[in-house]
Amino acid sequence: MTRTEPATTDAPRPATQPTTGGAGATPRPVALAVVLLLGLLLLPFVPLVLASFAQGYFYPQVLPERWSLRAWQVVLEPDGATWAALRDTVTIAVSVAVLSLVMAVPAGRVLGTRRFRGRRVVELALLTPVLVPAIAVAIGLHVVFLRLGLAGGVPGVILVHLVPATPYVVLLTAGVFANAELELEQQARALGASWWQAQRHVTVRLVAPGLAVAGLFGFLVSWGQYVLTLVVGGGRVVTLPILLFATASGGDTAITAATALFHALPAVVLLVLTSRILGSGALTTFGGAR
Amino acid sequence: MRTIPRSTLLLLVIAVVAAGCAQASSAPAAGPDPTDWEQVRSDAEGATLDLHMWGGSTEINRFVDEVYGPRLAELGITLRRVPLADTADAVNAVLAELEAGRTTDGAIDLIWINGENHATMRQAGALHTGWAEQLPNAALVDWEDPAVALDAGLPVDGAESPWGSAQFQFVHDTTRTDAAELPGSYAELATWIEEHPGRFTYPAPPAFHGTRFLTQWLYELSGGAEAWADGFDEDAYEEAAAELFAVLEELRPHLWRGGETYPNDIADLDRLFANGEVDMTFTQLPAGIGANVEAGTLPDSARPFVLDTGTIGDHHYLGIPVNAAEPAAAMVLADLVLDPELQTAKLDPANGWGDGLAIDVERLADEDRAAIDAVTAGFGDLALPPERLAEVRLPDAPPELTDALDRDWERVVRQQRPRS
Amino acid sequence: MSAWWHRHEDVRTWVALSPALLLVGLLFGGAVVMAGLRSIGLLGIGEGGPSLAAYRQLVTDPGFARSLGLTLYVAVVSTSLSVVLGIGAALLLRRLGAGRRFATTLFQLNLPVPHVIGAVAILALVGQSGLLSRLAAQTGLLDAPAAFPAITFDPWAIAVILQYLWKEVPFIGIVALAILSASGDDLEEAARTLGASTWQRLRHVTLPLLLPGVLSAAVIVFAFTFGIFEVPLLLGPSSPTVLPVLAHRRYTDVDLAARPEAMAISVVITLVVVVVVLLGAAGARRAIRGDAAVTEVGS
Amino acid sequence: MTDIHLDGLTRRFGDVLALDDLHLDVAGGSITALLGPSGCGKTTALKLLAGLLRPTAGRVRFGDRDVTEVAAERRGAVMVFQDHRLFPYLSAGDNVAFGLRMRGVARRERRRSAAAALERVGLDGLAGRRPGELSSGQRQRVALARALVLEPEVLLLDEPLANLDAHLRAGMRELILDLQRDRELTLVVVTHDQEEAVVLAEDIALLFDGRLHQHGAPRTFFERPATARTARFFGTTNLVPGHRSGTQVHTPLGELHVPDGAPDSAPDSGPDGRSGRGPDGAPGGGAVWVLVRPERLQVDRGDSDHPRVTGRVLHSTYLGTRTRAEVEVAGVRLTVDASDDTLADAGPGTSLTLVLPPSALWTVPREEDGRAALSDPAPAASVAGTVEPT
Repeated sequence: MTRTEPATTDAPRPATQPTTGGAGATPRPVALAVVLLLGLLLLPFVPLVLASFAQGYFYPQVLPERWSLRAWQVVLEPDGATWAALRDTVTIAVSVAVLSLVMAVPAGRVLGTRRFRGRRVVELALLTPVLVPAIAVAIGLHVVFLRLGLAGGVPGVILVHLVPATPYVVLLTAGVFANAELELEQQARALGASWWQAQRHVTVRLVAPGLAVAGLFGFLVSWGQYVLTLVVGGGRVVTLPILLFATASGGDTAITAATALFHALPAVVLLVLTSRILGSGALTTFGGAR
Repeated sequence: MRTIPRSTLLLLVIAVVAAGCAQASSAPAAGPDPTDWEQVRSDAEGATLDLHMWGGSTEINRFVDEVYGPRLAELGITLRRVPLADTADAVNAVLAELEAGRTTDGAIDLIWINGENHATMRQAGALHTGWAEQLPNAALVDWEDPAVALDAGLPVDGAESPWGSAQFQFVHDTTRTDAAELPGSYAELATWIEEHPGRFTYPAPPAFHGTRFLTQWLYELSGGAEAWADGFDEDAYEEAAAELFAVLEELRPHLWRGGETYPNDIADLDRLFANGEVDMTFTQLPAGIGANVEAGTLPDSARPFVLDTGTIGDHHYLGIPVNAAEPAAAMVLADLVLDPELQTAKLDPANGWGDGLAIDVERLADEDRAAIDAVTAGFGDLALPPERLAEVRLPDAPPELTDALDRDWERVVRQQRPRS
Repeated sequence: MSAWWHRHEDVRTWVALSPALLLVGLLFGGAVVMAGLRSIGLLGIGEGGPSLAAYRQLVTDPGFARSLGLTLYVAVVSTSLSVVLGIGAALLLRRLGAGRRFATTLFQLNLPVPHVIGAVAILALVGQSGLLSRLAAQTGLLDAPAAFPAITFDPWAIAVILQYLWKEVPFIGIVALAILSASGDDLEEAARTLGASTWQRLRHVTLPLLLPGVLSAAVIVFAFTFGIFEVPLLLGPSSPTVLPVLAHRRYTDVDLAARPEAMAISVVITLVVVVVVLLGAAGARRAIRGDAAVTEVGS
Repeated sequence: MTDIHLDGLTRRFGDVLALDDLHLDVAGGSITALLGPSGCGKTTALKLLAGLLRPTAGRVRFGDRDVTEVAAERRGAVMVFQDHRLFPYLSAGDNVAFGLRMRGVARRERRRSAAAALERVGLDGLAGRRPGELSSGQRQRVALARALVLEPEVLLLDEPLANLDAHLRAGMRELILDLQRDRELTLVVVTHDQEEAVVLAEDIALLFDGRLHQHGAPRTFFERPATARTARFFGTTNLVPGHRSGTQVHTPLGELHVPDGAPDSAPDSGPDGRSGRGPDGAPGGGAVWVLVRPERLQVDRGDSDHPRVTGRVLHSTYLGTRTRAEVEVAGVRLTVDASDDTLADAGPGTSLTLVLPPSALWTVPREEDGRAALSDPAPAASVAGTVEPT
């Protein structure tokens, strides 16, 4: 599939929408509808926050009758399960981001800048693992991983997270290279730079922000992964999603809610930071991080 | 798409072949010998012990980490507790390892296990046998007691060592259901359900509490637990099950959500109960619901009760997979948990758990017995008196029975198809 | 060596692609092939020879048919609603003047949040004793949890669909916003001066422009909603359940004989997704032929 | 034939005043160019005409009809954009037929009209192509056909020649002029290129910094610019500082006789008489620039009785169709062009005598700031803050 890339126009654009009346003018119904929309999307976080600060938060309490920090104390307990899970989750997610980038940079550069026979097939081959459900991959790979001694350990989980992460990072990287003005590399060579110098001083600087987003994407794919970790990790690799599921099966809603929020927060913070740095255009990529 | 590069196909073939070659062929190693306990202790030193256990209860998790962890550390063993959403996941993991030819150095050293999971692993030859009775502390266990020696009717054969005991109890809320109108038998429960439409449900089997709830009902319909004392009888089952599922079908519309859906596990049921969606839930802890009330997952006004016709009491165990990487360390922990001091700590809901004893009080020194009595005295009305529990205790059913119940329930209740 | 290397661009191309392709080929391809082989009784422990018993079992099992039906229903309904609401949300956000950037950031806040969390949150919101039910009780609208519509664990999987919408509407919306901000305003202006009314602009400019990108996004949404395991597990009906949950149930069934069936289900899941992806890719390619050509000629 | 009247048209974007109080009348059936450097407000003006922007103040009238509040789609003015804006998902033919489809014209009729329109712009046979399969020039012509097929009263072209190669530009220009001869439509063209404005338009409105600077026939801008800025924009390179008294101007080159540039002597000033002399073109005495175009300076052959000056050639350049020399006369640098061979021998250091025909001279006011001849007169407003859609 082709992602629609924003067309580049050199024409300066007005700061405001030419089709709307004036700068910053929003019709009231539109503003209300937007507030409603955002309210609905953010609403599910409300019971989580309430429950995480409550003790004995039973129907029909809307606001807790007994506020309590117990759940957060348990979740944030030093040397507790949450921090251990966070450490494992971050270790795995960072490894996945880095490794997938290492594989994605050469492949993405080729896909983004060259036309060759078999390109469509390669693109399709890369897209399929992104889309085929994790449960199918997990079940199929589990026995192979067991035989290779990779099941039940962090390396195996990293490897299996690479299956959905790498193709997406490759496709994103291809977009980054396709949009970068790599002709500047030739310009640098013409100005006397060696191949390595051209890479270092020109190419890297051109693609670095895009690659950072691609890597972040790989990070997020791994961050939320449940089934692959469950099956391949065999329960022994306890990432935050695994911990959250185990906690949810225990029925302590306060701790479940606090764990869920603890798990969601880093991803949301990363998103907001990135949107600050890169502008909202780059964020389409987050769509696949699930 | 028609031209898949031949190289891609080649890669797939390589992948499959590579996986096949890696298959190990060594036979399972014989386990350590617990009669030479010194040797076991020294083998265990420096090990990292992977204990796989249901991890849904923060309190139990914490108890394991904070009570056993330091004690094992003193013995040079690092405890790594692996939380499971379902014990079957671990059973399955061991079986998958064995299927893949991984007969040594497996991921799991010790599993918290009983009932069907025990039966499954035994059937597959996936547990070390013959070690449990040889543990030093095994002397404190009454191995003559069928409730210990038989796990769901299946002889334990030293393949698992008891950790604690439990007994099924119902829980009601005194603000909603008066103690006077509580049912004393399943027959009365059925009436109660009809009179309180939408206020009762049970976890869907094979969830532990759901299966046990139905097993007890089947007992009552088939003339009591004694009917199954000699093992599973196909015809007797057919007769009783026909009656049971007919009753369930009749009651279906009076269940929560019209019997269209059931809670996944006891945690779901507790939540429904706590929020007032249903009027009953269950517990397994002899020390009652003190820990739940403390954590705020059940209301203060909740109280346990049992049926006069009896509820099943059983033990839960620790088992060592045949391919465990650290069987010696596993034995050390299985022995440690039987230590009277630690058994007492586990019984006390103040420590977060409230689990029943696995050891025989008669075999204890006086001071240990006094400590236990002190804990029991402090249960209050959030637990039933031990005598009351003992009075109605029934043995667990043979695994064939629970298997058959699970299978039939799936078919008849869930899929609405006739029992085959 | 070096000269040879520089002369053969095709070799360099494939060498550059090989790490990623090897990974995908070995792991993903391996997974699919393994599942396929084991579904027909090869490579597992079993009665030996290859057999289609697992598939025969599936075909004759009405439970499987119902699961497949439920899974398709959930995926199709979630995808269609996500597309409609996502486009609507994008059109709405686009009309914002001041605060548009802020609103867009809030709009996509859910995107990186893992599905498990979404499921837990939706349950706490729309369960029969969830926050909405409690609000209804506090305001005197309802008097008991049972009076609140049962949309969790329900046969119509409404809570599951709600959870998908919660996550996928922003996804489709962001994709649509990206397309529109690239050329939407310009083309709509052009259409205006050619006499297109508001409605005609939506029908003849905005929607056709969105079609290829949103179609691609919709294929992604379909694949995800068809294949997610954790959300229906936490929110969905237990019988019939969706295929991924059924596959996992069979896979973790203590009866090892159920494993080929689990493999067969996962093969079915893979096939359905691949077919939908291919159809979607073909559709998107048709829809964007002009678009793709722009980049070709332009570059 | 639709006249267009712009009455005090003003548009702000936030703090930026993109178009400031534009008064302009465009005769029905004429071609008017809105000319100016980028950011001058010309495209804003065009979009206000098209109805794609609402004015902050002012009115737009088409004939007697006040269309200020009329939506773009009902205004009857079609705009052709600089960047074509073809619908990428439609073939060329369907692009052309788009407007007809919006009007509910039947498919068969649409096809026929679109084919005819494509033929008119020389693209017969390409109806089936997607925009991506067309060259830039072809796309521009499709965009034009797409507008023409609607037979609009008012056609608005935004930089119609800007993105085209030299040979395509000529063809496109011919096409536009041809269309204009055929139909009686009123054409407004936006351009930043004075040459383009001159060859296309009968009437030019020059905008600087959101304001109308000068309005008139193309000749005026070359021969009778109102200000030094206009002159410079139109490529007049010789600006000689001087002081006027009556018809005499005192310059470093000597006393020159320059007829007073009173409104009546400036041919074809704007219809409303506002801009004949530009905003600061007060007639009478004071500091002035004397303007003379390089091609109007003649090398003295001794057969003229016009004033002459002698200087030293700094250097000369052969430019193919003409030769250009830089000559220093009394401390002033003059540029002179000759299309014949009179400059052929003018090597550096050569002495050269130039004739200044009075008809070639023109004065514009000069602010008393003593700037060097070629420096830019102080702009009327700061350009920096101007934001303008192009």
